[in-house]
Amino acid sequence: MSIPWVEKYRPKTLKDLIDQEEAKKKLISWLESWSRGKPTKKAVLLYGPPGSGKTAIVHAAANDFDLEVIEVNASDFRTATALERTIARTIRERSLFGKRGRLALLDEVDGLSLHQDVGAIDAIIRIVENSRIPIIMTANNPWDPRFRDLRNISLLIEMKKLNQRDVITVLKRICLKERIKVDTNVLRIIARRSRGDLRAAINDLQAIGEGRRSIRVEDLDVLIPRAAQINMFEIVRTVLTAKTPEQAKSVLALPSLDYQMLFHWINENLPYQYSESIEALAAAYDALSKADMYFGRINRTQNWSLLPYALELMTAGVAVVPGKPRFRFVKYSFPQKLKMLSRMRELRMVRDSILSIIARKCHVSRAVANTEILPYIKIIYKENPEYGRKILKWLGIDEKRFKSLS
Amino acid sequence: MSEALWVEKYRPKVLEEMVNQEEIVSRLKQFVKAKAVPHLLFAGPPGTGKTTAALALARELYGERWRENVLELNASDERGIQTIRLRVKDYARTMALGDVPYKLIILDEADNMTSDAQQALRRIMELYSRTARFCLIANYVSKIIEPIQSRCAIFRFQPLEKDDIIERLKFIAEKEGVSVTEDGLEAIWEVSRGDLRKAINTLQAASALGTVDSRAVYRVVGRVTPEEIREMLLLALRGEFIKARECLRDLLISYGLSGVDIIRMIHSEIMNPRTKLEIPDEARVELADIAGEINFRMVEGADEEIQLSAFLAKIALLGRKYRIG
Amino acid sequence: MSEALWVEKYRPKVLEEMVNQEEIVSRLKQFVKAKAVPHLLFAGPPGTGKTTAALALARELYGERWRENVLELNASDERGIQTIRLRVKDYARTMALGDVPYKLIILDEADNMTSDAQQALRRIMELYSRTARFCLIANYVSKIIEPIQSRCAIFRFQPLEKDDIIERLKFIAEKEGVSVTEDGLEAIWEVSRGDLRKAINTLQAASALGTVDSRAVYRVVGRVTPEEIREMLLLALRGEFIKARECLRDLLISYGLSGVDIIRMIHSEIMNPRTKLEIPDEARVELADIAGEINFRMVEGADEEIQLSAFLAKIALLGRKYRIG
Amino acid sequence: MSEALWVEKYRPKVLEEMVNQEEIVSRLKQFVKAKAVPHLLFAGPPGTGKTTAALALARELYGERWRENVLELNASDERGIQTIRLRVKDYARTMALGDVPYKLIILDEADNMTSDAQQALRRIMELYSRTARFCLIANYVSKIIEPIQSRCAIFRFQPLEKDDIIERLKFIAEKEGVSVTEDGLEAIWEVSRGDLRKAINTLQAASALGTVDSRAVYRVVGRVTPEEIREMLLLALRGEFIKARECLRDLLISYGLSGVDIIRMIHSEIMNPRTKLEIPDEARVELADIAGEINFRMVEGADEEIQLSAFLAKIALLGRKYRIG
Amino acid sequence: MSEALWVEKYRPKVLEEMVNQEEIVSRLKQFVKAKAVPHLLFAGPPGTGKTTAALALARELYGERWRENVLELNASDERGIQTIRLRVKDYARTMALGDVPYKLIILDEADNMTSDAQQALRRIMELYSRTARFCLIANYVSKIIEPIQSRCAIFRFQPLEKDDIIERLKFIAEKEGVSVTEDGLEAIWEVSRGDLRKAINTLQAASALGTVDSRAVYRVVGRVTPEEIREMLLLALRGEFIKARECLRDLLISYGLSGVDIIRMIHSEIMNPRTKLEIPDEARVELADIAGEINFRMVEGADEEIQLSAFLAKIALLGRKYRIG
Repeated sequence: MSIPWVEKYRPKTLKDLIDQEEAKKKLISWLESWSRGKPTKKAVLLYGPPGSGKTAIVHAAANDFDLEVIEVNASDFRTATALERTIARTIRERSLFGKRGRLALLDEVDGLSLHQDVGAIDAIIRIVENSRIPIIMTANNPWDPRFRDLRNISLLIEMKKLNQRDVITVLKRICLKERIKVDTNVLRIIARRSRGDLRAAINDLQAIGEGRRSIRVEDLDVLIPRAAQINMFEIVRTVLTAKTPEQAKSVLALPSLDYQMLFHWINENLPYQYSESIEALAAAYDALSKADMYFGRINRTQNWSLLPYALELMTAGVAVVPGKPRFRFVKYSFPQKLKMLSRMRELRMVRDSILSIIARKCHVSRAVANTEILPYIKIIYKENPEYGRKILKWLGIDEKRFKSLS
Repeated sequence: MSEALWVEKYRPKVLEEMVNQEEIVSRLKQFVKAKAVPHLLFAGPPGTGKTTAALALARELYGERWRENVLELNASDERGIQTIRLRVKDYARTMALGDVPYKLIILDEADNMTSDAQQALRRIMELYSRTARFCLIANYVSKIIEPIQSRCAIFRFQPLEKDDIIERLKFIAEKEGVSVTEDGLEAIWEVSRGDLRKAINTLQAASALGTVDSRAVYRVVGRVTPEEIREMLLLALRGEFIKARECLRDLLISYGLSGVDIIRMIHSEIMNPRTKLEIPDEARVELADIAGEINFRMVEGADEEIQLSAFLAKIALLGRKYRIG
Repeated sequence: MSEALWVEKYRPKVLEEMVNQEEIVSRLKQFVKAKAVPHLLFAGPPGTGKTTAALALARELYGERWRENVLELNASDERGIQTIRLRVKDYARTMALGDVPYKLIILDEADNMTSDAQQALRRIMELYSRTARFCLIANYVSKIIEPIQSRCAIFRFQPLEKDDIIERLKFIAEKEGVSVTEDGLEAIWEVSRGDLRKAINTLQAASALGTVDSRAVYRVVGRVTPEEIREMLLLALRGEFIKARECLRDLLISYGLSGVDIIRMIHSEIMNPRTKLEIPDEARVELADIAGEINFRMVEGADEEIQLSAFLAKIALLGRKYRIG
Repeated sequence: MSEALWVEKYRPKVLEEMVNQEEIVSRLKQFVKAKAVPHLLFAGPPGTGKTTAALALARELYGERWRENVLELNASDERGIQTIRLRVKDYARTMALGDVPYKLIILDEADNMTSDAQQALRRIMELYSRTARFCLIANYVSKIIEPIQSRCAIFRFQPLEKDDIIERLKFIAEKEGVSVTEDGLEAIWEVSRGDLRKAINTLQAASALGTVDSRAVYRVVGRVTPEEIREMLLLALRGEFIKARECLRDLLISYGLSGVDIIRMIHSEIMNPRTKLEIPDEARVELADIAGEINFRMVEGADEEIQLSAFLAKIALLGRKYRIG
Repeated sequence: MSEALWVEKYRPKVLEEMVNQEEIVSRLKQFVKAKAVPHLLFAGPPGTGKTTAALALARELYGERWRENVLELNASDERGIQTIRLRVKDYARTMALGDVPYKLIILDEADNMTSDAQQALRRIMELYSRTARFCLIANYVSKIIEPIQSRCAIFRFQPLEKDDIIERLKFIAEKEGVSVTEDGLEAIWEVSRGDLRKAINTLQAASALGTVDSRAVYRVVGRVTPEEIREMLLLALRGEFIKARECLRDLLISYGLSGVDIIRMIHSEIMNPRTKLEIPDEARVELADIAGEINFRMVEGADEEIQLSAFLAKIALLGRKYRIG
């Protein structure tokens, strides 16, 4: 009676789990490879945004395969010794409950604490190497450099953000069971605000639906949309086309505005809106550049009293410039930089690994390797690929990785 | 006048009494009625009743036994990852007493918890959802990690309206036998904006000086009145530099302000759209940059006197550039 | 002349004797009379009598037994709140001796505590509120967190007036048999402003050189006389850059000043409304701006020689712009 | 042509073989002979043999077992002094193998450490002085704090003479069966000056194109700097800001260049007498001036892309002023 | 020539021998005579004899047993005040040996201590005032907190005069059998100014190269000759920007100088009243201004090459303005 709906309606089997077909398929075939005794990788790293169903899929699959789940999560101490005591012992023991087998769930590895969970990653790698049972790890963001070794020993399975339609489907199902009359409009708003986070959507539904027989759109007003669900396109337009400092600054009052995100958006779109006046563009960029100096100073000194100045410069400072072009409608775009974040990370990883090899071999730092040695190797490879290949071989650099650099 | 802190003395004990958060109150009452409380995140500016609401909810939910079923942790308690993994987890794990099958764990100022500690909280909220509910209180949602946001219903606490605050102040003043003038109430509103706690604290502090009028209010909060700031700014903008400097010196001394304080006040006065300074918008934006620069220098340890003079000097130069005065 | 430090020797023992803080004194005496002292926060610039007032209050409150009932802590002494917690705990545990039912804990330089430590302090204040009263001493109220402010009666100490300081100095000089000239007193006022402690210390130090005249005063505080500063400024303004540089170098070397010191002196000469430096106000404004910039650069660790040259260079450019000399 | 990078293949293995640093070599050999090596500081411009000398010294000191007794660290790659401390601690804990009673720790780019980190380093040096000797490598002695300098024997490496470099290049070319013309050698000298590493790298890259003549050399040099740098400059000068920014992003992302790298390359593009950039000298000068300002802001700021975009916008203004494109 | 460091070898052993600090010497001798030494604060620029005076005082005070009764600490060495506290405690606990009832603790570079540490030091001084006297050594009095200043007898050490320094150098050179030319002595004076330690060190280093002439002096201090600096400046002023930059690169590379070094030299060339740099005074002024700006940027961590180019660019703009060359 008092179980939260997210628990109450948690999928019991993979069949109940909405969408995520690809993840299901991969997970099933990996678990089946265990039953054949020959898994290619002993661990799965299941990743995806919050509320995409990572933990749910594991429990549902365990249910389907009749496996007992041994779980360690961020609320447990996860130092090397603690892990050794808990998980490492059980992966070698037989099941107590007469089930067919066990599955270890290392939940929330992105919650490993740098200070408290000392040596955890190395311990996990040892555990995976010695394990005789399947191990699944979950994380929101697997691209953190400290997970590099974990990635290498794991099969990566991505849980996608759910689309709005799927979220609405689930919400409708719940309303039916809870006997709540609800307008599809309400569900659509909840689904949109959840940005693919099903758990958040269900929580919102319960928050306004609990004890009610019907829900209206106004009932949603008590809830705060989760971070950054504001329409950035509108916000940027407000800033860039503002006529007074107040108009430009008004966006700062929005609840849960992610100002760092806004900074990227303004940087991205400023040149489009101001393209007609170089003078205005230069002045606006000057303001952005000053704002950035404050951000840098805040980072270094941790003195947050400087934040208001940065925020003002990046809004009012950008909006109120001499020679500002007259308003015209310009199509804005999502910040390239954020879009390319994962590609940048991959590239950087490849580059770093190559530079580390050169740095070690040639006794220089990675930075020097990048500007003083790598360019020559590139020229040689381009002009004389055969010779270039030999040098790469001598260095011990994989040619395919090298080529992906540019 | 009683000795106790008025904010505590007049804190509403039941949801009904809360000042002007009807929507939220009605939602919370339904939870109480159904005895079904989801994980909650109360978000909004200081002094909008978040903690009050959490405590009132607890009282209505558990009645007499509320103390036994509620764990309150606030910023001054240790709330690192250790505490979450040991104390909070242990508490959440054990059975509740009475007819509500779960306990309530209130984490005040949750946005000040380290992200490590927040991480440790995630799975506890799910695994022990039968025996415990969490109520997190935060000023900024964005400082709560996403996975926790996703596990909560997030309630928005709005800053209180002027009328509501003034009405409450009048109520308290009467109870305490304090005389308050109209401009005193105005001034309290001005310095506290939608923050009821600050408003009440200010009232209490100012009442120690006698009748609460605007002078008393600005005095106790150590804040220069907008007029004084404007006067000094105008002197500087008009190039009456030495006079502006003397004026600033007086303000610093008589209000006991530090250099950074005064810079911050001047800055907010400049950017305040209701301020009556007649200067072009571009100049105002430049002033913000100047204030930031000087503030930074002071933070880095530069000499306050010299930097404040430089600040006024820069303002004077601006005045010259835009031909003000 | 006695050997002891005069600031200690002539520190008022009772509230009545305090120099020119009548309002504060009268409020404090009421507390003493009622034997009801709330937590106190004494705020104001250095040398305005805050510590003196705290000690005098203690003496009047406890009489003979004051030493046994007062704990003096210095926030910048005791590293961290842990020590404070322990010492206060130990101290507040035992009962007060005599007829006042609580002890007095004087916490100097409280605004040097981190806000975390202040949060902890606030808990301590609550915990021991039955058996102890706190008297916090700070330069700036604004650096004390709000929850503490609202628990304290706040007293703002103003810098002393010129007449009061000079009168006190004359009194001490007479007692000590020191001869002081009028311009010596002027000079002490000039270098100490409203800071009585500094004024007395300067008097004592200068008296070691014989008669206290302005030369002796500037000598002991290691300060260049205004004339010398003016001369150098004028050279620079007239474009005699290299000469001004040599002049500056001499000042630095013969007075053993640091670059920041000299900037400070130049600044106070520029800002002095009674200065004999005859330059237009516009130029004065720009000078102040420049001084701020150079002061900041030095604080950041830039080379002093180069920066001082740059300072003089900017002054020379200014002189050219305003056609001075 | 061999498969190895020639800089490594022809790196001298013993001190004797080093190119033209006789004085340094003879002093180092004395240390080896006495098996008494003090802490060392090798300073000098890039490509003058500092690292080579350190490695050769290690080989001569420890013979066969040199690898086991030497720890190579690069200050710019290690994450802070803590990591360095840990690695040194781990390493210096065990006894040296062989007949030399201490190990050798080579710390490259030591002048990239902050002075705080250097203070910590100095402590580490003292702590392990029994079991380890440090060989610090730096470009500038003056960026090493004095207490470290005074604990080290300092060796200053001079840039190599033209003849030495050319002789070495000829030797390598012959060994590798590469044909080189006189003007090719001249050109390599011209672009590398006293930097032997750069000279050898250029030789090897040019030889990949066939005969090494001046054309081949300049072709290589032109391509060490990515084409996008020139393109970006021209686009910006023509006012095509958005396209210029595309180029910039490519440089930051695909080339993995840091902001300072990019400014440095822009710089050498502006300064290069042979550049294909057709802009008046005045514009060149102004560009260099702006580059200095932006570089400063980059250091103060947080986001290199923003600062470089601001740079491009300023360049666009400049382009308009000089009517370029 | 002996192997020992000449600064040590020729350090005066008794107060009498000190070079040109008569007034100080006579005051110190009085203390010795009365065996009544107060706490001391020796302040002044480097190389003016502060440490020498402290040691000589110790010798005269304790005679043979001076080593047992003196503790020498270096404030910037010892990690924090804790170490100082411990060492002083250990040391001051035991009784002084001989007929002086207290020990002497010499604390070098006391002005490098944070003000917190100085506060703690002050307590230590009070705590052990019976059994120990402190002699603090500092460059600037103003960086010592007031409470310490007021507990000490302050001695200000002046930089030595040219004649005194040259006389001392001649004396040492003769004793060591070193030949020195007149322009060599001039050059040593030029690079050391009133700093005797630096002067002697330079003499010793230069003597290793043979006869000490100006070339040898500039060589050992790693300083470019004024001619080279002038040449580069003139190229830039004439607008030959690219050539000036080449010239600069040579200086950086062949002398192994850092950017800050170069700026410092340019600065001293600009400021030298006897320079042969023939440019109008107005230009000189602006150069000094620019040098300040660039020096600051470098201190903040900006890239040296880029900043030096920006410097030259600004000089070129200046040259155009004043139509030089």
